[in-house]
Amino acid sequence: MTVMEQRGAYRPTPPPAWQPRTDPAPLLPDAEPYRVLGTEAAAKADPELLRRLYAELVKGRRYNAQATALTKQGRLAVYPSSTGQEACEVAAALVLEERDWLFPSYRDTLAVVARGVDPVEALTLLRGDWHTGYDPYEHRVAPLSTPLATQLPHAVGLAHAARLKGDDVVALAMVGDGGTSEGDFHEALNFAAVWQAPVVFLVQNNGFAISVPLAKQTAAPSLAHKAVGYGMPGRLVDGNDAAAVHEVLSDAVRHARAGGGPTLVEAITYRVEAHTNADDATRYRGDSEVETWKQHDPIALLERELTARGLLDDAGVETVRQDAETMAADLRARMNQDPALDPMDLFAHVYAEPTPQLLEQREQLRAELAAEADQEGAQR
Amino acid sequence: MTVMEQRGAYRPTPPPAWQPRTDPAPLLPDAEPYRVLGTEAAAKADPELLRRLYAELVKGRRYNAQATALTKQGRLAVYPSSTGQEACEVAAALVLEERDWLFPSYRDTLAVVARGVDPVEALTLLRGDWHTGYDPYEHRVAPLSTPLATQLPHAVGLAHAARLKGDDVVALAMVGDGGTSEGDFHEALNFAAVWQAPVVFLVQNNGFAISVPLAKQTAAPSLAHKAVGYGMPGRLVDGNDAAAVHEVLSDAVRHARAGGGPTLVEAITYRVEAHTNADDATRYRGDSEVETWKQHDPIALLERELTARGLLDDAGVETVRQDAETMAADLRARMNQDPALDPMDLFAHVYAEPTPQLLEQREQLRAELAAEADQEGAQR
Amino acid sequence: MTTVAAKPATMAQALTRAMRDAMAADPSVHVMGEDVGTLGGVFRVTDGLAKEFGEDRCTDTPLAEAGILGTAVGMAMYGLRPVVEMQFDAFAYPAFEQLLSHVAKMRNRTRGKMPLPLTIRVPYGGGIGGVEHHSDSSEAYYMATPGLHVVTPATVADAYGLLRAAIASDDPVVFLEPKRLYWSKDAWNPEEPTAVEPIGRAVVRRSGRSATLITYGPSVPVCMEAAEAARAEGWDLEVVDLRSLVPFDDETVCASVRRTGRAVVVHESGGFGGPGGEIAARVTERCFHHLEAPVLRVAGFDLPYPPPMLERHHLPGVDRILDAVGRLQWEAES
Amino acid sequence: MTTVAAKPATMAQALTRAMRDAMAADPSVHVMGEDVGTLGGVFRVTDGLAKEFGEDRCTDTPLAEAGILGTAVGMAMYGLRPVVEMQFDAFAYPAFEQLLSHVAKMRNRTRGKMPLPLTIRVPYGGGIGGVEHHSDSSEAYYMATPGLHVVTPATVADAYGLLRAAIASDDPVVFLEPKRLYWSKDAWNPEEPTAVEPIGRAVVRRSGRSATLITYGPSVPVCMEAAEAARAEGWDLEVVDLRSLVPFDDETVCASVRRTGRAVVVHESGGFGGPGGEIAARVTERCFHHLEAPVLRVAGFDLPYPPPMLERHHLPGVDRILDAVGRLQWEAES
Ligand SMILES: Cc1ncc(C[n+]2csc(CCOP(=O)(O)OP(=O)(O)O)c2C)c(N)n1
Ligand SMILES: Cc1ncc(C[n+]2csc(CCOP(=O)(O)OP(=O)(O)O)c2C)c(N)n1
Ligand SMILES: [Mg+2]
Ligand SMILES: [Mg+2]
Repeated sequence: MTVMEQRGAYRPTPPPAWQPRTDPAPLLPDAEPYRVLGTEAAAKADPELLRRLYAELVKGRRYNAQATALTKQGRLAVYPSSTGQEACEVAAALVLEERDWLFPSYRDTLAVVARGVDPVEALTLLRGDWHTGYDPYEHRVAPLSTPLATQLPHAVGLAHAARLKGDDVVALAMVGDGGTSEGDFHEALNFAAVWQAPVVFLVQNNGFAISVPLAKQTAAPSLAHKAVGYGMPGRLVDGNDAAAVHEVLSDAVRHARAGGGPTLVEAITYRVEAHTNADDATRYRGDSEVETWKQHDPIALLERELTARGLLDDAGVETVRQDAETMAADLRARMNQDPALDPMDLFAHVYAEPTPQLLEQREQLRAELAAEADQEGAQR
Repeated sequence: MTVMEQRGAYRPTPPPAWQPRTDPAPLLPDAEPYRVLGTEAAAKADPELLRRLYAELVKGRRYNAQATALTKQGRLAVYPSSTGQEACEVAAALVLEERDWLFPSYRDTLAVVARGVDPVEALTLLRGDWHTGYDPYEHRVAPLSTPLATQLPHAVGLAHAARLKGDDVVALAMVGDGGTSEGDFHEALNFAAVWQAPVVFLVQNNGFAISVPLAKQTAAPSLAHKAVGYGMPGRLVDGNDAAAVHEVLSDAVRHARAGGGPTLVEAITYRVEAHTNADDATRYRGDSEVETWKQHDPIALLERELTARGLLDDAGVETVRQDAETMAADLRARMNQDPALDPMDLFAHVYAEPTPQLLEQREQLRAELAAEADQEGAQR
Repeated sequence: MTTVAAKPATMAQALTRAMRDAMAADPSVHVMGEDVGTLGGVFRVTDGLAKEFGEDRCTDTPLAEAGILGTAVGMAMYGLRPVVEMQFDAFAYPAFEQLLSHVAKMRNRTRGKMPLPLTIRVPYGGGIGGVEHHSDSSEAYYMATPGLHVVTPATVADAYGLLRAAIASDDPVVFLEPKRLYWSKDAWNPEEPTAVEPIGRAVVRRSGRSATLITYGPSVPVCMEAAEAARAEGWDLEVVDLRSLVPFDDETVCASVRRTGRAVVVHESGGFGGPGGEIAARVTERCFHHLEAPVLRVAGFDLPYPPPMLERHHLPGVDRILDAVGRLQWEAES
Repeated sequence: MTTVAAKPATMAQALTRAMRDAMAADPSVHVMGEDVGTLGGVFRVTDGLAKEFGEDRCTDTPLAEAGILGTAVGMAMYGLRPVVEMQFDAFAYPAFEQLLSHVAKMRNRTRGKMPLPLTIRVPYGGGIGGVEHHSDSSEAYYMATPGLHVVTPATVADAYGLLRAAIASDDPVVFLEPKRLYWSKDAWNPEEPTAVEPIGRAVVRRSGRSATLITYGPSVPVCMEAAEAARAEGWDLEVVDLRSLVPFDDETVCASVRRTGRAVVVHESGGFGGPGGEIAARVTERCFHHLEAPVLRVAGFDLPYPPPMLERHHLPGVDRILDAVGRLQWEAES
């Protein structure tokens, strides 16, 4: 039986015999976002996992701070920080197996790094020496996607292709609340459901698309409610609760891997910093809202849990902090080196073989650079 | 208070205080498509309305047959028949007030004609003498839209504009089951819900997008279930039950006019004929399915009801039939006349004023036509 | 074993055969689009493929062009070679963001790590009596997008050979199929089309000494006809069929123009901002001192594609081509 | 009453002022797009409009470009004059189907009954150190689409005057705003910009006798600089700023070229299939016998827009322009 045939042979039937294709009830998200930390469910959480999450969260926040600092020093063109959203970023990377694929949105550098991509290569795009700085096949991480939601159909196609080839691969695709308004979001989710592709869609609802608040983006009860319209389950999770995000995403990945098809997960979180270093968030939101959310900080939440259960003491906190500092120092040092750049690279990867026209243009640039070098030499 | 302010000032709140923006329960469609004919609800239906619907249905079917016949005679380039779907076509036109707007999809010539557009002008596009054959402002009918789902955002924008101007206008937009997969469908419904625009979306689910059956188009419980993901009510209706479609659409129009925002209505129906006269439906579906649906014919359903209630006798049927024949004869006669065509029209409506380049091109064509005429004259 | 005719007679059949042979030779080739499976496409170009290779290899997609191209990108990322059908030229527009921002750029963005071996088949052009949005000539958009190959056959043999090459290419190829030639049988190359035709080479369809007609796709037969008709006027016209708009074969084109000293570019697409501007400009840059007259253009008018009953006034025909040839300043000759 | 500076100094401020004045003069003018309201746009070009005219007149839309343009079409159908902002050039691509199939064609489709008075503002071009998808020059796509006007200012005064004209136009206008000139102050026209500038007229920015530089938008200041530098080489260059790509001002351009006998087209957009081909071709068609050399083009390379650290190699600069001028076969002079 082919993948396509598995979908069954549904045909429209006249209304007397009408019945929904699938029972909508199980597809609807719960009324409340799923939470683990601070609830009874926390007791069942794996201590090792919680400790790992904690270390990654702290490192992630430090990475964000370091990257933002690098923009001030002119070492990065721009940086969209995910501070406050580290639980989503880290969990998204950690729930995947080696063979799985991650499809990040432009804000998801943390997830990319948590998946194993070199922290400097992950910043190439934002430093400006090239576009995608890493080999997508090395860690199975698609390029950070700037055009919003356009990476979602890629994730669906890749997952579908893997399934066609009989490979046991899941794709996890990330998108923001704003990105859910794009047509590509709709088309991707629909294809995924029709093909029963092994994809997990993670929407980080951080309340804003640059300056535009959620109320101007959607009138839906929740973004997770969109799932029912595609015939896939929608799940709502507290996006600042790393244990909860990890559990919900793990379930969805397992479901997809088992052939159960896609899931839409909405994580409720908050963008604590401005859209990017270049943005001024005071133009569109007040401090008190930010303060409220800081009371629900993902690192603090997890730290509280770990401390209460005796899984973390001051020394443990300090070790984690130190590790993060080491990472930051290394990042700083490496980012302070100028990248080696070859302008001839411009022509190298437009096509497998440069066209005759590009060869001409390459020679033109080569001659110009030689002339420039001569002039500089002469001036010395 | 401005229209925009009416949306309220929803801000994301941390999960402990999380609550859905709207209660999803009332947005979900009923499990069964709504029906009137053959149920107790039929007794409450207005006899005049039922008779009017009946007459329009019969006329509509005759129109479809006549138009298809005209393709065989080369008088139409192509015709997508809506036979079997007349209940939706007619009801969509009849629920609107004069001041309202209809946004038809390419298959909806019947709705356009039922709204009052000249039957020949409605066929201009398909005859090929021009594109849109009618003045959209005369009956407030947007051009028949060939690129699928692209007319939906237009309906939203127009309805929103009317509301901004304080006008009491509703827009009703039609789309097929296939069209719901397009990104424009998604974006239009989202804008409509966020703006609370007075729009009604009517999806005619006729089981196929050309050859592609619904099962390859969506995995949703129903297309009406998509509504909840936008925060608008979804309604499911038996699309072959003219009284039911009329009632559900009327409710939605009333709701929109009262400021209640948009509704998504899915009408379950069936395309009894091939996609167009040029299509061969036997390549993708069997006769038995078509036969099943013919047992649930919109005209027969309504006729049964009217007859049972003594609202229609043989003479009444005959009168309606005669009226339809008169319409068809008139259509035939007028369509058999060649339209008057002026090639110079090509340049008339590209811009308000032709560009200098178009003026040059117009002169070129004028000269060519003159030369052609000379030559023809010389040959005589 | 095969449900496809062994000896293709029409361009449509040659295209079907090209996909069939590619699918048989390489299991990573997948065909996808609206109605391409059970129906075999609205032009029947994918006829029989789903039957022979199964629905997983020739797939009816949901009705969403950005979704089709976007998922095809993902499939290509995983090593497949998707062959995507856009049902009509104008219905490729919803997929333009995927095309411009991803398909054309992915190799470049990833420094060559993630090439996208994708073929995008687009039936294009008019002359078939189609209603609005069914007859656009959209090649200018594709040509202006670096990273895409843009190919268009004018003969049955090229339809086969170029489509095989497109599918085999490691780069994305926009494969423009002239709708009105789908049912054309080859007048000048009737043998069974089994040769792969490398992308990027123009061909001289007819040799001549007086002037060069530079053309492609649906206008090639029109130019051949014009060249025949021109004999009566004493002109011996050369016809160059570009076949590939990107990469552009400057060599073949310029060799011809240098020989003849005069050229007219002919295409159906609108003139302003259309392919002819590029072609005329680059020929002039390269052959200026060989030119007896400016390179002229015969193109569609600068307007939305006209309704069926008026399209003949829009499309470049033999007379309009001969008029242009007549304006190539022959007085300089004497 | 006004929150906008009375005397605009930068191009961005002139654009703001143009919208403000248009909104004050005509209640049917509505501004819409992503972040245009509370934030005033990512380039602050709509700064203060929501405050002055309310959210119903200057509206933050959901994040969906086809939806933005599509709903604007509907609003225009009902008699409003929407001014749509696309946040960056590459983010207009999702709206291309609406643009190509409806915006450009609606007047034509309805025989003039349903014109669409729409302005689509698109910040375009590079030179601002933007990451990928933030620096595209997409004008070739718009030029190849009959039914659209395509306008782009290069000075503060034109930014005001042309945007007023665009908003007042009964036809859709794609209004291309050169990103890197947003913060430019006018060197040669500093007075308060309150004059409406009719669409369709090029202007000679600098008179000269040796050769004509034909350019527009972000390349105008570069050409002015090149013209200054050329004096050292003994060339007296004329600079024509097209301002309007559609309609094209053949008269002004050709008058200049006939005077100088030599021309170089300069733009940042990729060369192949870019605007320069059309411009060079039409100038050559019209001025062939006045030309001492082929019309040359200096353009961006034929590649996806490069990353920030390499963009200077891609962008046409003074040296590359002077090189081209040097290749205009001056030996013929003597
Ligand atoms: C197609 C597209 N349109 C517009 C933009 C410009 N833009 C960049 S980020 C952004 C807001 C994104 O909001 P959201 O999806 O919620 O993600 P977040 O920034 O909150 O992570 C916008 C409009 C873009 N990158 N792509
Ligand atoms: C954007 C776009 N893509 C493709 C097409 C070609 N096409 C015309 S009708 C059709 C099927 C439409 O199916 P559906 O929406 O269910 O409407 P129905 O034909 O059943 O009325 C297709 C694919 C089109 N018109 N527009
Ligand atoms: Mg967000
Ligand atoms: Mg249908």
